[in-house]
Amino acid sequence: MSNAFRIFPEQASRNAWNVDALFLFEFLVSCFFVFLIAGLVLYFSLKYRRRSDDDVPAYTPTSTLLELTYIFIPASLMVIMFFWGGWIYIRNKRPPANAMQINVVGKQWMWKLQHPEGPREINTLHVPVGRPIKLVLTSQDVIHDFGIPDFRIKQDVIPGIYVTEWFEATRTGEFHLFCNQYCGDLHSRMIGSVIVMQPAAYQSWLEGRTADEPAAVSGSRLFQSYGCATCHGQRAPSLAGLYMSLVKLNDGTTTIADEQYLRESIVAPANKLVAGFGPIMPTYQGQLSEEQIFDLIEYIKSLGAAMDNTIPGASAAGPQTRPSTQPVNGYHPDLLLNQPPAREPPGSNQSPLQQDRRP
Amino acid sequence: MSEHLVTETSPHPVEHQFEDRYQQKEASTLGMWTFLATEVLFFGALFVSYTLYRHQYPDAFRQGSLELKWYLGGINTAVLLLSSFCMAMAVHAASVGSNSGIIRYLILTIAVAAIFLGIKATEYYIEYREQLVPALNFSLAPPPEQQLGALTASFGRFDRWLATRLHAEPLPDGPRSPNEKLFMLFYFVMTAIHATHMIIGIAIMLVLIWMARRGKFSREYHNPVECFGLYWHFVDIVWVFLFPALYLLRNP
Amino acid sequence: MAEKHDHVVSPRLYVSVLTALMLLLALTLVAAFVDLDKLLHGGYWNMSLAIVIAIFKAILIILFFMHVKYASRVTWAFASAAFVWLAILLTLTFADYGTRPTPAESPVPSHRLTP
Amino acid sequence: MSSIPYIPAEFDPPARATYLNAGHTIRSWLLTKDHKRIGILYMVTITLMFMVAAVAAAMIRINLLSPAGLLREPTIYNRAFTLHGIVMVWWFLVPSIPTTLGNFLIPMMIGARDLAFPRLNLASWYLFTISAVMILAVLIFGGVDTGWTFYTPYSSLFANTHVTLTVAAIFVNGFSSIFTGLNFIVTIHKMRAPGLTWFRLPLFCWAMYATSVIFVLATPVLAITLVLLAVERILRIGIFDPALGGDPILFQHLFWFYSHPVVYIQILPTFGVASEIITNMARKRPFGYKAIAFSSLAIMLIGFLVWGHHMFDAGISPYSGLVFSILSFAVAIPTAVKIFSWTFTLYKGSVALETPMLYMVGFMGLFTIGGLTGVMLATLGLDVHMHDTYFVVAHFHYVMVGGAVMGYLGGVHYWWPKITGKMYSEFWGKIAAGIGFIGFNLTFFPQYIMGYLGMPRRYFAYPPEFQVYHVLSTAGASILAIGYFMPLVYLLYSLKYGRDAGPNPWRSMSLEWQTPSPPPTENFEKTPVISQPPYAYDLQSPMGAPAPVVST
Ligand code: HEA
Ligand code: HEA
Ligand code: HEC
Ligand code: CUA
Ligand SMILES: [Cu+2]
Repeated sequence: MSNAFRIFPEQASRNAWNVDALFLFEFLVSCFFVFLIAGLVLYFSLKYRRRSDDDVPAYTPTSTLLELTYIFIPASLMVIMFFWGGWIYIRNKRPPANAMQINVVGKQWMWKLQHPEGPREINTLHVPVGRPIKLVLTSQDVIHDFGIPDFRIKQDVIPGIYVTEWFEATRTGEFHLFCNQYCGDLHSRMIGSVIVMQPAAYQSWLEGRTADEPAAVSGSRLFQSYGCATCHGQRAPSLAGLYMSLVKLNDGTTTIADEQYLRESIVAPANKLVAGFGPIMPTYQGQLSEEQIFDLIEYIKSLGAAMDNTIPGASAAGPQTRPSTQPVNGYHPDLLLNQPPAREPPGSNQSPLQQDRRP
Repeated sequence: MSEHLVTETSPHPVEHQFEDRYQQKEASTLGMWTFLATEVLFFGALFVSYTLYRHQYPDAFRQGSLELKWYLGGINTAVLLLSSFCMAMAVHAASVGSNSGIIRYLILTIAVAAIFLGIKATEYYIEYREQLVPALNFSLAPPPEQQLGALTASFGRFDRWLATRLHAEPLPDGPRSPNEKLFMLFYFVMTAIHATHMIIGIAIMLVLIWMARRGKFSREYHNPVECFGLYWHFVDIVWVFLFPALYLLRNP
Repeated sequence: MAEKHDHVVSPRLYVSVLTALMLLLALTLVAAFVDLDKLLHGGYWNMSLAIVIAIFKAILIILFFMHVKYASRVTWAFASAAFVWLAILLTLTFADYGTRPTPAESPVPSHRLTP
Repeated sequence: MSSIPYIPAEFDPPARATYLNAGHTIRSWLLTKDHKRIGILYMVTITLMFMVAAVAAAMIRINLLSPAGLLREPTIYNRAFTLHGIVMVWWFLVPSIPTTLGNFLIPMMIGARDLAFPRLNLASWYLFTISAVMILAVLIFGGVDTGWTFYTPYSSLFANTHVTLTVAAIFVNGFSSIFTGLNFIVTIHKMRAPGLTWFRLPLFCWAMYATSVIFVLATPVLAITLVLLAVERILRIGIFDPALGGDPILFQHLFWFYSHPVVYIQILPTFGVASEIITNMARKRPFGYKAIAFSSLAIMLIGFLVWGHHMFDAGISPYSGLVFSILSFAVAIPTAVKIFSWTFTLYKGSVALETPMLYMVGFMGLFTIGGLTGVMLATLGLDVHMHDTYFVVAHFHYVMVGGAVMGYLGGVHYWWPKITGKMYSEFWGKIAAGIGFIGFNLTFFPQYIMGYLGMPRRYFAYPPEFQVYHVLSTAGASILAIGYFMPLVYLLYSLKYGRDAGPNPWRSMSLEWQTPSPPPTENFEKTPVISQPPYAYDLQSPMGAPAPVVST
């Protein structure tokens, strides 16, 4: 981010280059058509300008061939644009597996960002260069939008839903972070910056931020203080190994215990009941802030995550299938039997970050 | 300028912009159909939203549906179909040029529509007593029976009796699910908009009756009755879809 | 273009249409209390049947009470256009909701998404 | 010698009865059922509303001169752009051509005495005026700050401005639109003069027909969506509020189901105007009459299928994103057909660059730029970057101001002699068109650049590096303001001092010109009978008769 005059934004991420290449292509196509049409119009209106008020030009028949030409050429150009643009879009929707996750809560009018290692930031995001970063975003109130122009990414941040967005910065420096969705009075103040650092510098920045405890630790404290621990493990399913496992629900369907599911289980537990349990868990809607929910989720994740091999159905299903309609065969045996599961040692001796990065 | 409807003495009042009464008639019929097309999308958007949430919260919506008195809705459907029939007869009377027939059948239509609205109002009242009205008194815990008042309580007993007789699923005891509120909201918005259409319809029918009494209609000229008939049948069709969508979500 | 005559439908027809409508209503009610989904081992049977019956009722009303059966092609077009447009709204909206990666499938690591 | 109709001005009998002198009292205007007078009523109303919205635009532009914002508070700015968007869309551009030129011309073009439902037409104007009063009341009570898109849950549960009244105003306005559209559809279907088959209809009528279908089929969805929004806001329970199980994205689906088609409500009438002016100014039949006619319908139809392109970043399913993207591209095809057809209509024509034609030349260039940037936005990967930046703002001002408003102004100039019987000053007309063109580009082209740089929309204050572009843009807006102000002056001036135009100053073949200007209340003395294809400038007619299109 520099305040210098520019006509083209910096390219500071992998994605930026992709987007710009497509933009350039469409820009050239557009120039061609604009100059073609403007040129023809001007040329015709000067060449065939009316010389006498009684001029009556002869009839020129319509040429179907010409009509087909100007249907076919734009159409085929647009097919290229469609596939190219679709490719970038889909690529943008799929964070790589080894991405580092950062949780983001938008609220009127600030961004709260949470590194798994602990540091919490407001309106500033420190990230290492050359490493894919996955953001999991949600909003505490209205719709916001997390956009970083120099990375060419942007995503609406919606209350009640977790959405993701990812980038890989390719250049150190400071870049604008904007809220792009109108969200009230200080929408234009909901801005910040992304600071991209060399990995080593990032590491030392992390180490300098010891005051913030890791999210999982805060989460475990919330787990105690909100009384979750009084039920879970006894009257309620154990949460160990829950993350990313397949959960069998009361109505016979299954679902993946991703962040969205965990969040829903906390704020609207009655919507999806685990098979074999009644609707006794109270809702925590309105009692926990979105950040606290993130903390709790990080804590639950730190209790161990189910990995691919426990979900045979999922990997074969491909991206389009909704897991909830898949055959039930990969859920946690513990949960099915409705018994306290044999816990694997909780990940307290591992850092949650490492958990996250397990291949 | 001969802008106005020509007075009663003239047998074929044709407004000045039309060439003849056929053009006038076709224009007004087409106009009515166009208007009904907007109405389809008006209600349609509601149905789309409803369907979405019903899909998202199947259980809550089913429970909400169980709270409604399906037999009252069923009776009302029959009543409304009957009123549609009466309306069709009124249009028939108009097409054979009988002003007294128009009056007779319109009054019948109004009477039947009034029965519908009466039953609907009773339902609203029961739902109010059962604390089902969002924003007014919706509560997750159904009120105890002694608080319901005689009418509502007896309907509740009848409900249970009917359910056992039909081997149907009764309304489950215990707290309502939070998303039932969403169902009830849709129920009230949709039925209230429908009822508003009926009330407007009744008002127009009163005007038509008044016109018929002054002998305005004839075998040649009765577009207003005919076009209104289209409107009334449309309101009926809306209910034909509302009824199963709201009252009959009995199976998961 | 203008058909220069008025079509008069006989009341007898109206009575039979009303009877048919009432029978369909009865069918709706009966169907609602039979758990077809369980009987036929599938989802949505009850719902689909209820919708189909409602459509039949609507068609009866439209064709006979509303005289579309005797009306011009333009009326046919307008009567159906509205439903076509409703179908557009419904289809494309649900094309979104129906293909959403489950509430958030998005956080699933991508190696799980690509087979 | 001349085969094209030409009646010298002096042949016009002076003391003729016209629709204008059919009554001079206020009452004779406010209770009129004459489509021509109602068109004038609308013209006055929307011009006033345009001024309201233009003042808001001026506030926006002045505020953005400084990175810190020149208005006292962001709340004022937010109200300014919301009001600007709402009034421009619903009280100016949507009604602009349909209710003024459409009202005035459709019956004349099809040889009818009036629209099918004159009373309904007047009722539409009253509804429109009531809604205008309502939105002005909102303005007086303190405004509304949701943006013209009313995204929930901000608009339903968070904004503490006059959202409910605004929504009610738009609801009433919507019914006015629906009734106008209904009237046009029935009129075009049922009131055509003998011999006027569908393929002899002027292309303006085809465009208005397609527009009317959108009015009728899209507006009710907006109406019910706004009702739901108002319910949620008043009762504080959520249909769209996630905290209660609602879905905020559903609102966007319903809103854009209306609001994308509405952009074609805004542009299709301009396409119609362009078809009339360009054929007349080139004295040619259109290059591909049927292609132009059917492309209007195609744009209307496909236009209903693309709304999701406003929601690419809103959390919709990527797969439906793909579908909406390809459909959005599809809509560019019929549009391309139109643009190229007009271009080739000029080929070997006899082109007169009068003021209306200058507006059309400007329109073709600017709309093409706007449309092509729309195609960029419809490209999934690019929209992710450009969504909700000034790139979008630039796109839609190019199509709406450079496209639709230019078309409206061109149309007003072209038919001004017919409407008023007076000729405006061609000299000032050309100058104003040129100033408008320059000012427009200076205002909105910089917005493309800063949009791609990342400048977000609806920002009261912004990082300083964007200032250069904002200053340029404001400078442009000042020039543009002159370009808009001038026609107001010389057109009004011509009312009193302009020379008599005569029935057919452009020597057009189309029906509305084959009757005196201003026309009599009944439009035509006798119902005309049409025996020729439209725009048949090349057909020799016996003795250059005054009205070759009409035979009686
Ligand atoms: C008159 C109004 C109008 C018109 C006609 C259009 C026309 C189009 N618009 Fe636009 N649009 C708006 C008004 C309009 N738009 C408004 C108001 C918004 C913002 C709403 C808001 O958020 O506030 C918007 C926003 C908008 C977006 C969302 C941006 C975002 O918020 O992220 C998109 C995305 O796809 C888009 C696309 C298009 C497309 C593809 C067309 C097409 O119809 C254009 C087709 C025309 C051409 C393509 C030019 C002619 C063709 C040729 C010369 C042939 C050669 C062509 C090719 C090779 C491609 N528009
Ligand atoms: C029909 C549609 C229409 C029209 C004609 C216009 C016309 C103009 N618009 Fe508008 N605009 C919209 C529709 C339209 N707009 C919409 C839908 C939005 C989105 C709103 C939202 O986000 O919700 C928008 C938003 C919008 C923005 C973005 C605000 C933001 O996102 O923060 C801007 C910024 O420049 C702008 C500017 C202008 C200008 C300069 C004109 C000019 O063409 C107007 C020319 C007139 C004048 C310039 C004023 C008259 C002159 C004077 C009073 C003299 C003094 C003037 C100066 C010193 C400058 N408009
Ligand atoms: C009154 C007991 C109770 C309390 C207190 C409670 N829960 Fe639960 N919880 C349950 C029961 C019972 C279930 C299983 C039924 C269901 O899905 O709602 C459950 C399910 C869950 C699930 C989904 C588990 C799975 O296997 O899919 C999560 C996650 C969860 N709870 C988190 C929490 C958190 C976090 C808290 C505290 C903030 C908490 N719970 C407090 C009883 C409780
Ligand atoms: Cu948050 Cu704009
Ligand atoms: Cu659009």
